[in-house]
Amino acid sequence: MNFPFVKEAVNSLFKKPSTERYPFVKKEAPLGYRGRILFKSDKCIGCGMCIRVCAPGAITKSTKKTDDGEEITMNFFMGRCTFCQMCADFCPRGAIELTNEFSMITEDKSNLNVSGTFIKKLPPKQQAGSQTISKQV
Amino acid sequence: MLIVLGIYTVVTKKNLIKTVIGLSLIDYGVNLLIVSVGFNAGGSAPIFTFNEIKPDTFFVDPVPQALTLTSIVIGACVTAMTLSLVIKIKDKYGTIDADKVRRLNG
Amino acid sequence: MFKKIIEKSFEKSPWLFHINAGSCNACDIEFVATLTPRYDAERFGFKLTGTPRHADIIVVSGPVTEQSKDRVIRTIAQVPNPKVIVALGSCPASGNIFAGSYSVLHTLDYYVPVDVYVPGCSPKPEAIIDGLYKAVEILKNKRRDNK
Amino acid sequence: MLILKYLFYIFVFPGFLFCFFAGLILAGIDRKIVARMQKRIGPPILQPFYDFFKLMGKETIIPNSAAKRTFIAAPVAGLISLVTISLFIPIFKFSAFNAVADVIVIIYLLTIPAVSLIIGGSSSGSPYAGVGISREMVSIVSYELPLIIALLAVGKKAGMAVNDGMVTFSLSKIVEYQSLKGPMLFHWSMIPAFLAMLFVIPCEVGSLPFDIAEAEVEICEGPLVEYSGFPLGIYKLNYALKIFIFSSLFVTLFLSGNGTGIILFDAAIQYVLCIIVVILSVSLIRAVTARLRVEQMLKFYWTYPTALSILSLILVWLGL
Amino acid sequence: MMQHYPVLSIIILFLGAFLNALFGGKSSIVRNIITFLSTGTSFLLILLLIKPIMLEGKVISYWMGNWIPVSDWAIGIGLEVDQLSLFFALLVSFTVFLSGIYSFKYMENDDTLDKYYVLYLMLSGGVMGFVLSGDIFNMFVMIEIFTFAAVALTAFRNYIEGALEAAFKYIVIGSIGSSFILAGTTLLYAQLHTLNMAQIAALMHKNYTPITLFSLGLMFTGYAVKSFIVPCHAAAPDAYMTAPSSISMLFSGMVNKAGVYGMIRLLYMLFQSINLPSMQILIIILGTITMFIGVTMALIQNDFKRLLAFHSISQIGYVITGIGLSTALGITGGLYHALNHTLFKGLLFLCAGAVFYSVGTTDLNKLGGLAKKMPHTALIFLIGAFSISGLPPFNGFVSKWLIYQSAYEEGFVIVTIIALLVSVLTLASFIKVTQSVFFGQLSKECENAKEVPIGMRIPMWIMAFMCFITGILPQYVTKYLITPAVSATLNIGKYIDAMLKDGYAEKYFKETVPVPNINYKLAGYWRPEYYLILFIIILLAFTLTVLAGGIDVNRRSIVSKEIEDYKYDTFYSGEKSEYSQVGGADLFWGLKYDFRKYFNFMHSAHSGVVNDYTLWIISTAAIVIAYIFLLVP
Repeated sequence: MNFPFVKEAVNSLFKKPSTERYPFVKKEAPLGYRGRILFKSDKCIGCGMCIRVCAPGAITKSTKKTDDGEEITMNFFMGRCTFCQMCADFCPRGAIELTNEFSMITEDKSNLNVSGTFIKKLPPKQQAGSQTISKQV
Repeated sequence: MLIVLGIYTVVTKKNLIKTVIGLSLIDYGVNLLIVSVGFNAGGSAPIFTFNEIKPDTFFVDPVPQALTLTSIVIGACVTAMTLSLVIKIKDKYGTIDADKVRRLNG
Repeated sequence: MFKKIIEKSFEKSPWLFHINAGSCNACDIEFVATLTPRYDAERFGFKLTGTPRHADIIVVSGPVTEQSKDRVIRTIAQVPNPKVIVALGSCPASGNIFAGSYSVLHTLDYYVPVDVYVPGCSPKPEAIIDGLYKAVEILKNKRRDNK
Repeated sequence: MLILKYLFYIFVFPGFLFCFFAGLILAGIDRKIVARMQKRIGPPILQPFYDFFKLMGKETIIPNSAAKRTFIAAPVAGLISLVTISLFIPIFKFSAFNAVADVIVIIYLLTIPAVSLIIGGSSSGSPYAGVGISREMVSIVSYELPLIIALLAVGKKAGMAVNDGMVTFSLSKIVEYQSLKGPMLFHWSMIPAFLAMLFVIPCEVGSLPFDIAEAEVEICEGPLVEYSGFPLGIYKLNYALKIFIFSSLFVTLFLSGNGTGIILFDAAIQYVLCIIVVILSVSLIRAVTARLRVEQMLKFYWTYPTALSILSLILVWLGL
Repeated sequence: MMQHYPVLSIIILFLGAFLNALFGGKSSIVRNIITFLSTGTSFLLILLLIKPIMLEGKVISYWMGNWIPVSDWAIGIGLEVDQLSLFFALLVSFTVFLSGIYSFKYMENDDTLDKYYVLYLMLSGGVMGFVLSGDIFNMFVMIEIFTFAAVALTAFRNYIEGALEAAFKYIVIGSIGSSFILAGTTLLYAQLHTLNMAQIAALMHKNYTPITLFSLGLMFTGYAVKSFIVPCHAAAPDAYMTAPSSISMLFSGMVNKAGVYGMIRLLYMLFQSINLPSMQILIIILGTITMFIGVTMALIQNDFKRLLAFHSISQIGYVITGIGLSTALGITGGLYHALNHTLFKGLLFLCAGAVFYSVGTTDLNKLGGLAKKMPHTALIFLIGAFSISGLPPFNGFVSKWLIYQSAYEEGFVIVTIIALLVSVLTLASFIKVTQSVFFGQLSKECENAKEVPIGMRIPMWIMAFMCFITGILPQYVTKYLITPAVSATLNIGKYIDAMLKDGYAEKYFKETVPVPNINYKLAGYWRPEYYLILFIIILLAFTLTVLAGGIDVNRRSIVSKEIEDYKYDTFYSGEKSEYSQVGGADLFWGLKYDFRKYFNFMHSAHSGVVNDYTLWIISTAAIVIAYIFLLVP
């Protein structure tokens, strides 16, 4: 009938408790922590590599025709993301970067979306001769 | 003696009717005991009419005899009751062996 | 005066009840980790209870699979009023990687009005504590407005 | 005038209010000490107050399979009996009612809160409550035996000296004895009974190693499954009161003597002693051990503490 | 006129039986009136007797067929009513009266009812006669009458599965017991040539011949069989279980009390040997064993009435222990417990009858959740259960307390510990019954259970009220009822003088008969103001609940249908709340697991075979006689 941790319990009674007083003392996440996604829309070329690679399919791309090219918005839905950083690794241009901000508490789901839009200028099209190019090759 | 014999039958015999017989044996044994208690040697039967009481007649003690009368009646009723119960048990349980009639235990 | 004490005490002693609606248990471990000595949630009065009847804040983790759907609804219905529902992790919010599967048809807010989302595929204990903190505020003004 | 005096007794001093605050603060201290033993900060001391008032504010749900009247009446019955016990326990020679033999009254009054928990649980009609009840009943049976023997031993010891060799069941006589000959603890024949009673406290109060009846994990709060809002608040209050009352009973039995004259100081000293007793027996064991199975508890209680208390009974019997 | 009350009360009962036999067959109303009248008048007569006997302490003696004792030698059969026999007579007539009312409704769907009422009145007349008679052979005849009636009534509902078998066992054991008593009586007669109790007591003073000791042993076993003390208790649970509840209430209320009365008369009156320590120890050992085995057997039962039967055996163990202590306090405790036992056990059997009446089965595993369908019976049952396990405001507490006190003061520490433990186990087994019968889930059989008709509920309410009263006002009950009875048991001089003529006792007792001092302070009795305070607390608590309960209850808003219909289901951790009742056999797993060897042994010991039971009785008789011869002189 031995009580296992009596000695340890009693002397821990006199030591200072080891809890971190979190909400009152802000705490930085460790260095390589995969937190909220930061999308640098200027670097992105809209190749959709991250969409194909994202397991939960948290990234959606929507394009809108505008006069001087396509306006592409990439939307990263944090509610669906597993923070696996695959998209950041596969992005050829390094447009996606996961910061170490971990507390994304929200009341409504909408402000979980990280999105960025950029205009992608299409190369100038020769209106009539487009078919001819293909024949030359 | 009779009482001991009666007790023996009740305890050992499995057949319910034999137990009933054992019971009545006990009863008769006790009745004999009662009668024998009242005996004092040489007394005559305590039946007399008022006028001819002779002062010196020596009577057997009448009281136990009265007791035996009632206890014989009781003995008879007990046997009658138990036998009727045994008949009912027979047609209900189909057997009168004490071992089988033991649904109520625990 | 009596009402004021009750008001204040709502904020000080919220009781939690955890429902695992098919989660991969990553969030469950993190959630329980908040009660360990390091991230002690008990200092705010949080206490894990065994039955929905005792709870104020219900924490749901995991995509609401078809099997656990009606159980989640029934348990949440059995919690007495001023109650707050917290969606722990990204699964209840969106079904995460299980979204397309045959058993996950809708997310949690389709069945039950969710108050607080704590996203993160197994959010950090600090994040959970933040979430619970917000849930307590919601609980307080829920208590005030239907009083 | 007498009525007023008694009303004061019931509601204020040894009665409801005093016990209410003392019990809840004691429960708070207990939770804080356990937390500190596990090196975490632990809830504020007033946490039980917050819990109680929050539960008052919450809505009361009465499930449709419950017998409505008994469902609400059960916790209140427990509360009443706890308050009446507190009137009987003398605090250093001062006691509201010094009935002649109140040890047996207390033994029976102590079973009423447990019975009220059981009746409440069974009236809620849930299968979890059914299992919780049978465990609660087994725990009552298991801790009752050592408790009785220890009380008899103390009664006999006090009776030897104080009322001419006959056994005494009255607490005031026990206190009187201790004031003459110093606290019961220092007579070495009483040490086993003291230890036995120390073991009994966690089970009587229902704290961790023996709280099988309200095991949150397995049968979610046992009898209290269907309770919410106000009746649950009363049950939590009963839990806290039980800690206070049982420990103050323990103090009167083993550690009391002739305290200072003024009631307030006596009450304070008694309360400090209660805290020490509670920390020693309830918190320490709670922080360290895990939950036992039902029949392990029964086996434990009917071997070690019973043997201890029988030992002390024999010692007392031989007139030591 | 008062002289004739005792005889009248017995005759009326037998007359009722006779009339019922004649006119009963016609219609139930005639039957009910006859029964009601006869039981009512006999109860009234006994009540009228209280004033003279209890208060002024007079002892009424009545010679049947005025065979006045000739030259101070009792010839005829004397009827003797002193405080003790009146106390028991009161118990008897009270239970008979109530059970009569109860059985009007309870038995209505049974056939051949007139036979039932004839036997019923025979039973009550027999016990009344037994309690009041002052002549040992007359007591034997009365025993035979009420055993007969009891056996016939056990077999009354012969379609119940074990009724016949139980009746057969009961009659075999009963008649063996009564042959023992008969043998003992005759031996006594052989020695002293008189049957009148008072005279025997006077003649027997201090001069014990071996034969009288032998007859003491025989009669002691005989009465032990009659009051179902453990070694010879086997027939009781079967008989209780199969008899209709109104009859099993009579069993537990009267029949074993009659056995106890016989025991008291035997030990205190005829053989003043009780104050020999060795005899005392025998009785206390028997009492404690009865207590313990009765309760432990009750724990593992799963039939409602059988459980109650084992409980009444264990409570009789309490009464016997109380009486065995032979101190004034001990006997008060014993008698008080006898009174309480009749009250709450009768109540519990009535509840069992009500459950049987409305649901049709008394098997604990099948019942469940009756509190919702039968609120009255549930409430009454709770009162009964609390008072039997001795919780303070009810009456069991007071009498058990007295017994503990006196046992501990006499130095029998083990007895007190076992008694306290037994009272906790009683509480345990009654919690088991409450949970599996009244609370918990509503089982299939109980769907159509409806509340019991008024006719049955009135006696239950009266009993419950009496339980509460005797619990709350112990001083008054003891002052008027119990103390005179105790003084009567201890100081038999008065009994003898009244029976024959004054000064008779002194002639035989060399010294004056010591009147025992009954001025023991009733230890720790609650002073009246406690009750005032108790009521105030309850009032406070009640207002508290209504006030706080009120605030929240009306605030319960009904939200949308779809979510809300689950709100009031019991919590099944999400599952649909299907039927799963926890009750009956599967309660107290811990206890049963720990003591399974003991419980299995006990289970097999009650083998149900007639021969084993008789073997037990014979062995107890042998042990008792051997004990008396070895130790007493």
